[in-house]
Amino acid sequence: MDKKNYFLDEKPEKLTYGGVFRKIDDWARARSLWVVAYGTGCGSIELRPTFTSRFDAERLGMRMVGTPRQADVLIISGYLTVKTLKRVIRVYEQMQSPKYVVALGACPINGGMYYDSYNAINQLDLYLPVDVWITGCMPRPEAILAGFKRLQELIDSGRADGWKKYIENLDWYRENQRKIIKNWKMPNYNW
Amino acid sequence: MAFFVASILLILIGLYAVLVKRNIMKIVIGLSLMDTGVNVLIISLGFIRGRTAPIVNVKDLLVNTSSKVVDPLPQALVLTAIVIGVAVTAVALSIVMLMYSKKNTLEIDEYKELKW
Amino acid sequence: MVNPIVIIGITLASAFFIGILQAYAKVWARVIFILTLVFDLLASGIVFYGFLSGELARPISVKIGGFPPPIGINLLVGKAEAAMAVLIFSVAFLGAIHWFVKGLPQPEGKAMVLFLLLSLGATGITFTGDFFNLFVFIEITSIAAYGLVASSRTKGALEAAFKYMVVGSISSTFILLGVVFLYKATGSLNMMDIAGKLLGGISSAVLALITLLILSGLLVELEVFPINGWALDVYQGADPVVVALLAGAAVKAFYLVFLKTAGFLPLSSFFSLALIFGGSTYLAGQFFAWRQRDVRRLFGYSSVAQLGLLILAAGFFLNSALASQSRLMIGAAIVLLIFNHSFAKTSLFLLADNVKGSNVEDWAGTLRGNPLFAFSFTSSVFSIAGIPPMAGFWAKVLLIFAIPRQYSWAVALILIGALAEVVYYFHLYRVASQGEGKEAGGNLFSPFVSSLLLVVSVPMVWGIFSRKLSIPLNGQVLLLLGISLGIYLLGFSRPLQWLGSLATLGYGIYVLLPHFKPDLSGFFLALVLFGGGALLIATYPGSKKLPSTFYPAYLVVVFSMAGVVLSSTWLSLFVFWEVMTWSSFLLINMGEGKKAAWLYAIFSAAGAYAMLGGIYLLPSLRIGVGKVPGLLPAVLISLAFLVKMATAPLHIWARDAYGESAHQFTPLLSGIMSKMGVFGTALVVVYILGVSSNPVFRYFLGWLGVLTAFFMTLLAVFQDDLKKLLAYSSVAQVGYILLGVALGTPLGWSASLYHTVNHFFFKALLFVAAAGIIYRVGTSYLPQMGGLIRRMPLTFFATLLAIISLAGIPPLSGFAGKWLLYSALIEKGWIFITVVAFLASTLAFLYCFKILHSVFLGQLQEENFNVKEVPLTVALVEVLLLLPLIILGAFPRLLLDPIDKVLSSLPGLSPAPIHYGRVMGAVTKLGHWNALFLMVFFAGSFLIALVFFAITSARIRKVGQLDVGYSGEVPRSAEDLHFGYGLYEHFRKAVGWLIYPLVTKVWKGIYEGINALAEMGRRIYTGDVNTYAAYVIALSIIILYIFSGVK
Amino acid sequence: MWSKIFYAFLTLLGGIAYGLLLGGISRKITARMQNRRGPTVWQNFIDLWKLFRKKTAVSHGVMFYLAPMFRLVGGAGTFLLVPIVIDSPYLSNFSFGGDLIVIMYFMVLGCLGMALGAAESGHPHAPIGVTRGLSQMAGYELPFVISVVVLMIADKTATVEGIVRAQQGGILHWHLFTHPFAAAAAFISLLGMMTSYPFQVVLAPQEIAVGPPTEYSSTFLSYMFSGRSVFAMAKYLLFMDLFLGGAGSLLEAFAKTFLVFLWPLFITNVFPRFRLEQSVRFFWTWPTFIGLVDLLRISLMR
Repeated sequence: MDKKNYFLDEKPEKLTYGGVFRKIDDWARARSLWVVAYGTGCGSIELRPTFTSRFDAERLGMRMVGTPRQADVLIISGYLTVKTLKRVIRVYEQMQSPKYVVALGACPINGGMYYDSYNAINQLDLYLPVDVWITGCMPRPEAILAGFKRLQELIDSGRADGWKKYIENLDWYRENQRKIIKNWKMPNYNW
Repeated sequence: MAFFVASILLILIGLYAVLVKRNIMKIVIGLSLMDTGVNVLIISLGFIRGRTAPIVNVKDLLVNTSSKVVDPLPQALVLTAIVIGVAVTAVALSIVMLMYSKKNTLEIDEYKELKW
Repeated sequence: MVNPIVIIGITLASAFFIGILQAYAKVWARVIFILTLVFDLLASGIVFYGFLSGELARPISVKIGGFPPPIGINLLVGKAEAAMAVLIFSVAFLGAIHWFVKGLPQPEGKAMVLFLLLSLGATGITFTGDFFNLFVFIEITSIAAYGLVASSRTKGALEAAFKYMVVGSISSTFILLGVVFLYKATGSLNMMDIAGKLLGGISSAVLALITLLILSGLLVELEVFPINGWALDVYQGADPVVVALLAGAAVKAFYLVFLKTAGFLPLSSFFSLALIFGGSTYLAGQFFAWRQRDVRRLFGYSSVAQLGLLILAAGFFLNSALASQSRLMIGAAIVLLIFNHSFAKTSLFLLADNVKGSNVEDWAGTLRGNPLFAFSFTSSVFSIAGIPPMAGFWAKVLLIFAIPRQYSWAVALILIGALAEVVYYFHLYRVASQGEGKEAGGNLFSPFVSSLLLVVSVPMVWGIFSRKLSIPLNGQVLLLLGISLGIYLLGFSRPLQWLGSLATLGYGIYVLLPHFKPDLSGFFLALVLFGGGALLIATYPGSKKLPSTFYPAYLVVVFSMAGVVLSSTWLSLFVFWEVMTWSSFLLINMGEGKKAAWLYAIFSAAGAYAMLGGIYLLPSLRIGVGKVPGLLPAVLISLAFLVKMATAPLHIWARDAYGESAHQFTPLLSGIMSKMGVFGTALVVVYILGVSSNPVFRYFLGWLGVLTAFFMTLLAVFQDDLKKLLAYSSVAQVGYILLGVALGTPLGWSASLYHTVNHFFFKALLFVAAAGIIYRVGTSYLPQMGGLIRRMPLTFFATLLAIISLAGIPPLSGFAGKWLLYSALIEKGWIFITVVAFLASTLAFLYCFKILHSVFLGQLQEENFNVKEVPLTVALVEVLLLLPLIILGAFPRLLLDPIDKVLSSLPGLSPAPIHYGRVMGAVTKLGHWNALFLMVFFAGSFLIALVFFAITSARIRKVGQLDVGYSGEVPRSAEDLHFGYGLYEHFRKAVGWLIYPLVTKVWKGIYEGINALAEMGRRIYTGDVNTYAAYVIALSIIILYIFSGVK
Repeated sequence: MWSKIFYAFLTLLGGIAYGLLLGGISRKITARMQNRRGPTVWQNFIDLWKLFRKKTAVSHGVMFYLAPMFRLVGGAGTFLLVPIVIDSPYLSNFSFGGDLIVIMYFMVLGCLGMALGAAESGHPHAPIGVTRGLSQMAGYELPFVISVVVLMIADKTATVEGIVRAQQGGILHWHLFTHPFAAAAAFISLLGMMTSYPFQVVLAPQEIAVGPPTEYSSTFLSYMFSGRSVFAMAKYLLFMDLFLGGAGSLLEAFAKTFLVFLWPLFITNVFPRFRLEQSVRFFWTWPTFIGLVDLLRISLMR
């Protein structure tokens, strides 16, 4: 026996979206958004007030979870570097579908004030399917809540399907990712 | 009585040497002294005042011998004991010789390796 | 018929000739030397045979020099004297052979002459009927001995010879004085004559004084404490052959004289003299040896102790106030002791000659790969330590049971000394048997022959003495034991041995079939035989690495357990118990444990000797109801069983013995052998304590049981070695069983017996699985395993079921025991014990998880990638053992009904008060429990849930073992991710103080305290001639003052 | 018999639902105490549905796969073994299956299964959480056992029905009042059982994610979720039966379990957290001493 079973080297299957319960599913998914507690950048400082007493995101049915396995939402909270991108990809791929990505602040959109840094990722949706962009540097908790409200609407209406696109276009995403991450050192497919 | 006292004195002197002296040769001499003391004691035990030596070569000793001579048995015993004593002393001295050849000393303190 | 004088004459003559011949024809000198010894041996043998066959009815009296006995010197040869001569010449012959093989000391002619003279002197001492002649022979012996000791001419030898000579001279001075005074007092030197005159009534006070003079000379030669320093020096310094001849033969001749002379003393003063000197010499020898690091001196201490025992026995033997039956028994014991000690010591000293270096540590590994050496050493050590089947065992038993009740302190003394003996002998044994195999010298003929003599004598001795003591040893079991030993002959091929063992066990089951009755013995017999058989199957893998004695020893353990449970008297139980203990000792010693087997030996021996003491105190040897006064016998007897159950605070042997014994043996040790303790305790409770009487003692036992369970569980939680963890767990579970037995109610007993069987199933399964795992993985250290479920699914499943059973979680069989036990406890009202028991069983979950997690779950480590499922035989046994777990889980009555029958066969007990209903299941006054329902419910709803899940679940993908959420990182290796080390470190912070090794420290303290005392004690042997001489003088004066009765 | 099974099934669903609802209520109350609005009381239902209907899941092996079933069945079994309304043919469920001792051991089955599954995931947080949970269990089991033994000795029965019957005849016959010390010990150990603050270090979301179920996702998690809520219900019911005089009707059962439910909730919201060794030490001292008072009383009065 070899080391093969360290990682499952198998491409994720395409997922169908439908079924009898689709309406209820979407309704429930929208109202039960579990956010993976993972701060990629400076913006995660804004998440604390968002989730605690002052702004109380829990009233939207959201809560933080400590493990990607149980999470629905990945928040990219600020600028991404090559180093973080790798981690972000792995976290995202370890989340179970349906899953959503919310990009926080200017940096994921165009690099923000670090646009010319050798190490910053300028455009996130080349690498991960983003469902909601929240602009600002940094967006205040109110803005974040508004963004989540928007995400809920999208899910409710069945339009937040970044997770589907990601699997469908996995090769394209991978190609982009590998351009940035020179030493990949990850399994081909993260589970 | 004098024999008794003398023999016991001899034994005690020998014993003193064995118990106190730190020189191997002196200990062996002590043993020899003890041996002699015991021999004298045995002889004196068999001695009966007024009787003669149990050598039956005189005519008048042939009759009624047992009332005229001293007890012959202790003498016979002592004869054997003397021989044994000589043998022991010989063996002892040879052992002492060998010991001296090993360590070049006769001090008993040097021969205390086997203990406990 | 050979005239005894011929022996002496020929020997003397050839000694003379050798002295002359060796200068001219060395070879002829040697030939004459050996021929003389052979002749002597044959001649004395013929005389002895004459006495045995009845051809000679009366002692031979040989007159010398033509004078009839009272006046002339005569030899007086009876049965004892002839036997002694045979003994002396056999030892001399063996020693001579050894000398020839290894090379004689130079100059060899002198050595041969002295050697002949020494054996001649010893024979003369034995034969002579005349006191002065005795003195002469003593001197011949002594001078020859001084010379022989010095003959190797090393520093030590010379020093020893000198000391010997000084002390010996003083002693012979005493003897000579005594002889002469004797002559003066009685007018005779003939022993028979004096004895006759004594009867005629000569003033006894003076005679006693004189005799004491002779005796104090003899006591020097008999090496009594504290005037035996010279002897130890001789044993340490002299040529082993000489030592063998001295310790094995010459001293025994002195002992015979001692016996003869003792009759001249008033009875009471001889009796107390023998008891005081015998006892103190015995104890001093046994305990001083603890600190001894020089092996030959160690043997010396042991010899001294054995002589002490002989002197002690002599005190009883010559005590005419004792019943003649007991005196006969003691006489037999003395004969056995002499025989046993002579040959065993000869063998040991000659073996010591084969080992380079004199320290205990130099013996390391000598038993490995040297079968002859191992055989000789083992049988000799077993003989001396009085371990069955050797003759020394019967000597001890005979001696003890012949001692009348008012001297029970002497019995205690003998047993304590025997225990001390086990401590140092088995320390040596353990050092010798472990470590790297080491080349020992090849000069093994003589030790082998002498130990062969010991072994060959075994069947005869057993035959005679088991009848003499009227111990009904089960013949079938003995036969099976014999067959088991025969398995050794198949040692050239392990598979054949394995198959042979299985066949033997099958035959054993067939033979013992009539004993499977619904009573306590039948119950345990079934457990022993079927359990032992099942576990035997799993021993095959890896058995090639085991010595070929493994299978015989294994079978002996099994069949001796059968013997234990089938015993009808306590003494036969003891015999089989000892066989079981020591054969299992051998098995444990086959593991890699450093101290395990030694500790096991000490504790087992302590228990066994306590049991022997307890049996000694019993009014009747039969196992049956009878009034037993006092608690002491029960306490003493149960000590042995508590040791075997490893009940705290007697548990400290268990961890290492279980953990480090051969993996193939541990299941038997834990699953069945510990249950022998249960069996024994059950016997004690039913037949000695009484089920309903002695509530305080039983309450105490209950606390012992539950505290054992609690603390051992706690220790298991923090244990990182798989087998040691299981060991603690096993001990803890047996603690529960003890608790149930202590309850003494039908419900409690029912719980205990149920748990006994069930514990066998799951713990044997766990140990078998552990053996398989260790066989495959190569370590038993838990943090190095993990993730093996991916490689050993069957073993995981089996272990899981066993663990669920162990934890007592309902649908499996383990819960029944728990439920019964708690019901019994609450019914009895032992509240506090109940609470602790509950808590302990909760703690058990901690280590249960630890086993499963550390071995099977978590990450599979890289070095275990190529691990395969356990071998087929192991897997087979796993399946065999897990089936009952499930079946009993649903139908506990399959076991509870037979248990009810067993209970109703016992006096004072009745079937457990459980009523069985269809809906409520088992109902007691207290509660109810429906096993079948729970099983069906659990299995059914589990299946339903599973099916529902399979239908409704999301798309499930089985991922790789490193595909875990790891903060976005990619784990580099399985090692990084596995949490195996220090699993319960946080818990240790909370309760760590509870597992402070107090008990271990106390035992260690006791051991070290005794060591310190022994160290202090043995300092009296200063090695200084003056001191030794002073001791002799002082002691003689004391003896003369105290025992003569002269004021 | 089939009707009994059917009713048991219904009760089980009811139990799960009530458990989920109580969970929602507790989230709501906690939020209110923190000056927030909080989610709706139905939030747990929504979460459960979402998890149940997720699209993908990962499995780490057989034991991992089976563990949620263990958890659910273990919880459900415990729940069904405890009579809700005694003497009611249906609402006493399967209490004929065993007495209090059986229940106490059956409780472990689900936990054990879950622990094994979690451990198979190979995530280090899982065994950390499990060992913490087990250690804490060793802690709170002592006071709990003391009080249970007190009750069993006092009522001379080990069946839950028997204990409930012994409390009939007015509120003052409740064991809460007849054996106040035992009850206090048991209720303190209930805090440990529910892993509420200050004994919450087992799950410790901030350090070890959520402890044992770190790797569980989707449908697996939904099973665990429901198993957990029914298990909590079983504990509430058990405490109701042991100390609050049981229930004569379904309504009473609702009310009394709600009372039991409030106790850990009130504590959990106002306390910080013990480290594990602190909580074990705490359990083995204060509640144990308190329980021992009644144990001594019982043993002296007997």
